[in-house]
Amino acid sequence: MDRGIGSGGAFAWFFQRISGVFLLVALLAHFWVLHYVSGGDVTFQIVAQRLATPIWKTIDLAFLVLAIIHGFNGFIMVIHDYIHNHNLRLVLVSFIWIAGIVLGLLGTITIISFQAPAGGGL
Amino acid sequence: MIYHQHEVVIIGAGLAGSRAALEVSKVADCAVISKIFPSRSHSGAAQGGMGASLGNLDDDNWEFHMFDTVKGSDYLGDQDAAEILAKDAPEVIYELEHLGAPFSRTPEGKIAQRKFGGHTLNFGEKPALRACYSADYTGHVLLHTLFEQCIKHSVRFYSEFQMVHLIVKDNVCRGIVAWDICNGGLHVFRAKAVLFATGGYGRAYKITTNAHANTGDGLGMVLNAGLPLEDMEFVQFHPTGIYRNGILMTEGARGEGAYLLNKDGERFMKHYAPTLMELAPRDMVARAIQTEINEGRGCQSPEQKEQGIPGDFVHLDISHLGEAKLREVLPQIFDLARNFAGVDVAKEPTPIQPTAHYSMGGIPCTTDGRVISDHDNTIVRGLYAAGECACISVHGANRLGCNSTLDATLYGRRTGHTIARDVGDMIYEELPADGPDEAQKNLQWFFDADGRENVADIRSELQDTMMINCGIFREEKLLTEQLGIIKNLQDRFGKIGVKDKNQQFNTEVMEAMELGHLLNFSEVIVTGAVARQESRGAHARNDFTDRDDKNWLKHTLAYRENGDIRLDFKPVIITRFEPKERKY
Amino acid sequence: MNTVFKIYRFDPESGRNPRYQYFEIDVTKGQTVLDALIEIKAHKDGSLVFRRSCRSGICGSCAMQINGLNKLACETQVEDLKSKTVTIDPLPGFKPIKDLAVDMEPFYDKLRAVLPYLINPDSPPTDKERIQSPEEFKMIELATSCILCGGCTSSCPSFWADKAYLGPAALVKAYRYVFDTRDRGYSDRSGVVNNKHGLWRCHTIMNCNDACPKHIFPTEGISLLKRKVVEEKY
Amino acid sequence: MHYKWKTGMWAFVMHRVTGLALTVYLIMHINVVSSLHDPGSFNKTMAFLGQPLFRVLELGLLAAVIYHGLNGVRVFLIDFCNRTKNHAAIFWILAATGSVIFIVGAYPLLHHAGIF
Repeated sequence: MDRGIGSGGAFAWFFQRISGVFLLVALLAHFWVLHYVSGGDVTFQIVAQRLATPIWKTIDLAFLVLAIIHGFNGFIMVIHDYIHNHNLRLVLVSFIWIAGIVLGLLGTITIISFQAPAGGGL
Repeated sequence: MIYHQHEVVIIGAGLAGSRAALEVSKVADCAVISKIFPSRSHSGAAQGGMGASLGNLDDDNWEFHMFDTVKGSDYLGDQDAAEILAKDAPEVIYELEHLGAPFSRTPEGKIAQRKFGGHTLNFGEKPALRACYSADYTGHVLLHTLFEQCIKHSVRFYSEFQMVHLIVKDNVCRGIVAWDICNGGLHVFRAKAVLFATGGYGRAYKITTNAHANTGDGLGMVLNAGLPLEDMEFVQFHPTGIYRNGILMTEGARGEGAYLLNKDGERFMKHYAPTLMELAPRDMVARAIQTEINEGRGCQSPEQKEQGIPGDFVHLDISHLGEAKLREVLPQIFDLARNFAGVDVAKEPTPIQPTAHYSMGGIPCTTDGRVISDHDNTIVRGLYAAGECACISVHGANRLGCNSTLDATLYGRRTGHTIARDVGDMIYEELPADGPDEAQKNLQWFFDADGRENVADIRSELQDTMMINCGIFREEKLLTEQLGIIKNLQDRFGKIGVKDKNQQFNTEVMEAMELGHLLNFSEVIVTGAVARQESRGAHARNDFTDRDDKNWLKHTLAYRENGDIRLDFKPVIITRFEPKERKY
Repeated sequence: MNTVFKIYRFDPESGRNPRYQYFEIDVTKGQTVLDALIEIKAHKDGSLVFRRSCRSGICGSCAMQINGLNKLACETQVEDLKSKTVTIDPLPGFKPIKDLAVDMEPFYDKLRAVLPYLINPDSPPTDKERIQSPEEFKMIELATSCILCGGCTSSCPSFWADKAYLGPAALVKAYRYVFDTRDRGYSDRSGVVNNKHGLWRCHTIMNCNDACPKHIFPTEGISLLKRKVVEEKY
Repeated sequence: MHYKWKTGMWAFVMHRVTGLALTVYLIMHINVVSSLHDPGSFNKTMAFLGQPLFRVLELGLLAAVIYHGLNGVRVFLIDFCNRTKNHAAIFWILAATGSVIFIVGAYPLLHHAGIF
């Protein structure tokens, strides 16, 4: 029987729970800010105002990165559950890793490179 | 036919078999054959405890234990065997603990001990705290601990192999033939030594605590091999089986303080055993319950009340201990009463009746576990026995509660030692040419059986009649009648039909085979009971109500010869305690 | 009360597999599913195969699927099922051998994999027990009542998806020894349980807890083991 | 293979399904947000997504987020607070809580969309 030692899932499991708690809190804040404080429609101006402050930038960045890892980690768990062909699993997991990294970079660049237009927007 | 060769073959994987296997596997190539998975063995159903004079909670010592065992046996037990049992018990318990067996603990972290029937301090003064336990799962945890140790030591198991034939020639055992239940086909196991640890035969009775697997196959096969069985007339009835299905309610319940009540709510045991009350030995309590029922003081179910029929059970009341305590010390009892009697033991009493439980008799053997073939203790070379199927005889005419798990483990270990010592000097004896063929022919007979008789019907008729005619109270007329019934059933057995002709997993053939053994040794039980004209321990005769040491302080040996039972006798070994009147 | 038993039949030596066969029997009060099966075997069809032994819920032979849930046949009263047709299947997820009997070998292999015995290199005290407090015993007491019936593992969707998954029964056994204060074998077992076919396939789906006839709640033990692994690692 | 579905099984399967759906949403979300570098196109996209159809889809998103988050709380309680025995009760308590949150969250969502 395949009992590959060391190929555990302890970190993935633990990360999923800890990041889950953070995401839950962050999500509530995200929703609150987006839909209550802003009063409805999401416009560039509102988002821009928020992203202009470094604290929000950091929070949003952490939120984004953790959400991506949490989601893609979940994907990998599903693959481990159902895909038992070693090669196929390798392909799928690699694909997910690459997709996750690309997506993370895209999001990170968006947030970090964001410069609020002079004068606080339009 | 597939041939195997193992130095030692052990039949049965209960406490005795697996404990012996652990011992033997240290020095020899050893295989364990079991008709069910090892962890399914019926040792696991033992609930209350395992006796040993650890003295963790009182001033106990092994002499008290030995005395109780001998007195409990109604002085029929061989005292050299009882001495070994009591002396070695603490060592065996500690060894189990060191192997990882989980025991309930005292506040200081030692093994907890509880009261059990017939176990006393100071030669009968007051109840002793002697039974080491793990809640009410004692047998279960011990069985699993030993099974797991066998896994650790890579013991070879042949699970779901039904033994069909014992090859003994010229008083030398040469091997066995077993049937692979799962795949079909016979396997011949050639061995230097064969150990029988096949357990009991409660299935000869309708109301029994025993598993469906406990059909005493080992005893049947020993009889077929021309060897004797000892003291088979002594059948223990456990006082507290759940009404109608006989499922065990541990004696540990009474050890923890349960009451037995008749229909008037009276603790009737005060009339039978004023000192020990509910904690008297099993034969006495079972007789007391049966007497209450027979004399019209049994409890009635609502239907019985309505129809004016006298009740046929009594109540076991443990509700005064409170739910929290009960869940802690007797969790399994909770589930059993709920699932099988619809009773919440924390609130109401459980209806109980005596139930066939244990076989004091069995394959005669020495205290080293060597099987003997006659009253001169002639040894059958290469054949050993331990556990309930063996009669060493520690338990004599009546076994005390919590001595059976001890007997099985202790004598399993001891016999294992013996085999380990012997096996180096032994050789693989020649297999007789006709041995395996005979087994094949016998098995084929079942596959070819095309008669009109139904196996299940014969079996239930045997169980019903054994219950009535050879139960707790016995008398000549009923016993002789029962002999006739068994003869008739044996004839009918010759005309059975088996519909399933498949090779794989043919449990219909298996059940038919088991029935053959049931019928054979039931005849031995009844024959012994007719002959023994006295009342001793579990054998209570209405026509001979007293113990008769002058004529009957001796073991019976029964042989099956040309289809009939021949009885022989063997003296009891008395070392320390002279027979006295037995009062509690 | 007449009850129909719809029973899964599988015969390796004949072609029509698998199929359901219907038996109608008169069930009396107090009769269990096992009693009914025995009655069917005795008087309706002797070739019906099922495992049974103690019939009091301690040997673990007669675990099977009854009306869609894994149970012990011996401790299930027909009356309590409250259905006119009782459907009986073998334990799901295991290979059927014949009728209701399934191949339990892979199940035992997993038990063996977790090293189900006390590991302690220190020699025990002579003529004495190792000391263990009642509270320490309580930690493992429930887990030691496991009867290896296989009901939990067979009810686990993670096991259905990954047949190499250790499953609740083996993990409960691992828990029983890892949390036994007398045991020193954690490092020997951690590789087996902290494994992609080990603890992390448990997604707290809870089928095992409902299936366990001994009310062991395997999930709780598995969660404690997961935390133990994380604590030891980080 | 068939097995009766009980609370734990539903909870698990729905957790998986919502989790996968949320991950897919996250991918699209990041794509949308990455248009922030061009204010014009961002506002155009947001206006497009402001249509009632998307508002209704957002309801589904809200439900998924609430379910996945709250069941995550349940999983956390099971794993770290030994709440295995109460898992079904916790499920139903959280289901009630989730429903309230959903109504509270859905109202402004629909209100702004002009549905009420």
